[in-house]
Amino acid sequence: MEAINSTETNPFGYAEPIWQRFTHPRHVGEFAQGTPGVVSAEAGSKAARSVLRLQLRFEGGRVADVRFRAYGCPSSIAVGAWIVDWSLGKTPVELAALGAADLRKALEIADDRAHCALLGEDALQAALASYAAKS
Amino acid sequence: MEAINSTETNPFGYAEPIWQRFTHPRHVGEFAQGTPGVVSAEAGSKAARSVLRLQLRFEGGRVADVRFRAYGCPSSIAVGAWIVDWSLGKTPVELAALGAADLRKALEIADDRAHCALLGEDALQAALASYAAKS
Amino acid sequence: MIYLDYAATTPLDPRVLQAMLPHLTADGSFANPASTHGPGYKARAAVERARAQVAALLGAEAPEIVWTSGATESNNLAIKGALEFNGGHNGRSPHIVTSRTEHKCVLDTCRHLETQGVRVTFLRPGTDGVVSPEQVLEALTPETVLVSLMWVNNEIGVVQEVQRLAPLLRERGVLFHVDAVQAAGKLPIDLRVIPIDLLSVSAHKIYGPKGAGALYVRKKPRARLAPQMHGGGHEWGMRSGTLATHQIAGMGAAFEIAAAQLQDDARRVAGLRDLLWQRLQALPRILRNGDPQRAAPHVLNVSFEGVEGEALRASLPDLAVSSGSACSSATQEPSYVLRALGRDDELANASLRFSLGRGTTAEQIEQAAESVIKQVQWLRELSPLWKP
Amino acid sequence: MIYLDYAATTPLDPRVLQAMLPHLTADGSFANPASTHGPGYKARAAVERARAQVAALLGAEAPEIVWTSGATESNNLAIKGALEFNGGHNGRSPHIVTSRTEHKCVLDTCRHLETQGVRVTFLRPGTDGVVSPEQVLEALTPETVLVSLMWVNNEIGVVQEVQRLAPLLRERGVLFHVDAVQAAGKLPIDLRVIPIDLLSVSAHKIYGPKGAGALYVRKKPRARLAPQMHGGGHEWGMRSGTLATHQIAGMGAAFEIAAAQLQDDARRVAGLRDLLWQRLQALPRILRNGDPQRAAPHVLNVSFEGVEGEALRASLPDLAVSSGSACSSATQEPSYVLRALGRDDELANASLRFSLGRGTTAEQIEQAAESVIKQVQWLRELSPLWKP
Ligand SMILES: Cc1ncc(COP(=O)(O)O)c(C=O)c1O
Ligand SMILES: Cc1ncc(COP(=O)(O)O)c(C=O)c1O
Repeated sequence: MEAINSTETNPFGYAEPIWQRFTHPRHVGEFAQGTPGVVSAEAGSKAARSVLRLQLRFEGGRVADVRFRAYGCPSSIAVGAWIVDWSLGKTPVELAALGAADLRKALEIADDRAHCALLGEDALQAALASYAAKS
Repeated sequence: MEAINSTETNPFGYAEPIWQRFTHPRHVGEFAQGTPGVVSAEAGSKAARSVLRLQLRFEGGRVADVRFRAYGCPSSIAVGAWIVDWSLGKTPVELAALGAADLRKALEIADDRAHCALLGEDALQAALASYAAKS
Repeated sequence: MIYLDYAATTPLDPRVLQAMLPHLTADGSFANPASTHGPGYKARAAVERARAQVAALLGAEAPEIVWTSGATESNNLAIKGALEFNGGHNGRSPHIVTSRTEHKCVLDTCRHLETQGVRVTFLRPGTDGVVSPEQVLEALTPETVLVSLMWVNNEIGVVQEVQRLAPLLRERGVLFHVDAVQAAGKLPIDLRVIPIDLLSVSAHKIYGPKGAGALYVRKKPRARLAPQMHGGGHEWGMRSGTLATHQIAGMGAAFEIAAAQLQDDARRVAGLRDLLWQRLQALPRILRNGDPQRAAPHVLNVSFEGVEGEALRASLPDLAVSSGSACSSATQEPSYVLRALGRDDELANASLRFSLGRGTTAEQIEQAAESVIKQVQWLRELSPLWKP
Repeated sequence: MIYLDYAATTPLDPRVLQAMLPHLTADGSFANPASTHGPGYKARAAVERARAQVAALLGAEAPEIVWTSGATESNNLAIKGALEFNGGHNGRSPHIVTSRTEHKCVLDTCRHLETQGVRVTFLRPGTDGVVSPEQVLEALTPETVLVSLMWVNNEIGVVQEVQRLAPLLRERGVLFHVDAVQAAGKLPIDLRVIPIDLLSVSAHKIYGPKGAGALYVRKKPRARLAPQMHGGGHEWGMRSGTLATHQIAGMGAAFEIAAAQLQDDARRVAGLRDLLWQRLQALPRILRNGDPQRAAPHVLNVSFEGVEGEALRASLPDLAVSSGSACSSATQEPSYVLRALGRDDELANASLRFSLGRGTTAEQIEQAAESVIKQVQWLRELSPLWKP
């Protein structure tokens, strides 16, 4: 799905990876209620103007499918989109290795947007905690 | 004699009569030493940056020929040129009637240059006094 | 790219460029208008012609127009100049009345004066964006030297009641400065009948060049100012510095054109603004900012519930619109104007100011509305918080 | 008409106009450089490109360049801004050292500050127009916040010893502001090696647009200023107001061209200036103003004994020259610069400043010399006082 269909390519000067994920996010949405193997987690707050919700569907100890929703600035939306994409096929141990620093590197997130990377780390850690609690 | 030969006509916005007299003064100079019937007079000062010297040559109670020299702004030069021109053929009585107000009117001299008209009046009065003293 | 940011700045009217070009070539009239030679006098004549043109749009006399580098300077000069000249004679702190929804250059000037001991009352407008004349009168004290209010707000387009207020201030002997940057060329202004003392205008909001402005300084009764730019004593000693002939000539042309087209421009642009608002009704939960009954023709400011502001703007890369004024949007803080109207941070941030102008077409409006609707829907869909 | 008033203002270089035009059309880059949308970013890029161009001519870093509406504003900002920020911390009156031959906008700013309690020493240059560094050092007191001296005098073209003075002031911890309006593009300037803190330049003296200027504000060590124009916080908070993209782009182009042509321009123009002086030798009793050993390439100032100044100028309607600066000649008072050099009123008044530029040709110089010789001879002949 192409969310933003523009003839202007990134006039705002966002880092390319952020712009790509923001304009072309995949796996937006959520799984149908009761889908087996799904863990959900949310991080952030409305007051802080960024909320990220991740859903990871595990199958045989690996992420088989993903969904996300995000409310926030383009960087936080891109973080959500990147995480779910990256998660596909990964084991919980592999997922646990991802930190804010990796997100900042992967998406070229600037210092003043470091909180967007933290948001991603928080959401993923929460999902893993939920997975651990379930299994 | 054309003193100022310009393709630009009065770009400074001087009143036309002033510009005309300033750029095309007649009777500049003085009579040869010892010319009979000549009265000379000077008004103004170097410090005040305007000096006007008039020479009127009387013949039969009338001005027969004239000369002037002036140092000063264009208005005071124009005043000198105008007075000598105007004087030609006049009697002392007629000359005596000319005041600064007439000069200002004739040459369209603005308020801030009123002193140039006074300079003219002074010079002419001095010339008449000298004429009176002689005759 | 659809440009809907005419309140931030406008392109030159091609006729304005034609008026500027003769001063931009070596065989043209490029001399310094202060020079006392032929070319200088010619440049001076162009400056004076433009002064008359600017005065004409405002119902002013030419010698009441003082050139500046833009309305930021005009506002600084009006407020600081009036205070410096008129303030603090009785040993008490002089006092200014203004509002919280003024342009940054008025607010920051007033805040600077506060650090110098001036007392400032920043009135809060109603939720409709209007500052009532009664509010202003109540705020006056015996020390009040100046009231500074804008005619039309640049973010929400609300037209303030300066016409009703002006005579009330005149009666009370208080100087009245009006920032008319967004009013000039959009609403009729006649300073022969409205007793405003000082009025700021800018060229680049009405198809003139950026970097050219003026301050109207009333002659009868005479408004007195201390100059803020010292130098050769240009502009009757009120503003020194070499006059930029081409800029001034352009501003004059822009004002003359604005005067000729004012009614037609206003009618057409207001129609397009209404069309845009109508189309946006396809979206639920949107709010129009500023009283629609007191709206200048060219501005429509809308808050969109459920979307984050930066994402909203970033999702519309083909649309040149702004959130807040050009000056404040760089910092990406939520608009202080919308905050002053009582909007919360989130809504204040999730707002777009559409501002329309001579180049705006119905087709552009339809396209813009479509994009905005689509993107707001998309961002809402993306949000984990949105509940339709 | 022969234009020999390049020190008052210059025509645009055609390449400068080409750099401005893209910002002056509706399909061009006309947006507000402060706007955070595509067109805004494009305009901003043009502004930053120009900033680098201006910095390059001065040996500065781009972020050290603050845009202003001209050097009058730059000088006001430098002096008032430095005093407001740095002055009066110890409860004693702060002190400024400047000279009597500065441009009006420096003198008037200093005089204004005097009314605010600042102490100002106005140094008198020697009869050659030069203010010696030793004079400056002697005038310093523990309260001295700022020394403000021009690099090249606009009336007589004398090059001041700012290069020698700068390190001496740096050693003593005194801020140094230089008005380089008549030096930029005429003499090499390298702020990497000369420790000047604040430096004013203007576009329209070097074939850029009128109404565009800049203030160099050193970053290392950092020169601090209080802003004088309050508003949206543009230019790192030092100067608010919408940036005039076309003006700035034009200034950038002018500075880049000046850098490329500096040596050639200077050599050619100095040659023509020398030719003019040589031709004028046909007249007895003329005096050159300002030390010829310290002369900028483009200015020749001559006093003519025995003629009255206004008449002299009026008798040369085909020659655009000035007496004194454009700012002061409107009032037709004898040049305060020449008076400061010790010329009496009469001689100060009977002076012409010939200033030459890129458009000046040898033929024009021959013609100009011929006219001047003829008219001076004529006015001397007309005078009752002249004794050859
Ligand atoms: C209401 C208002 N006042 C003042 C200004 C400042 O004008 P300028 O851009 O000419 O400095 C603007 C625009 O920026 C404005 O919209
Ligand atoms: C030496 C000097 N300083 C300052 C200025 C003022 O510059 P501007 O015309 O850009 O205000 C000028 C010219 O007018 C000048 O020659």
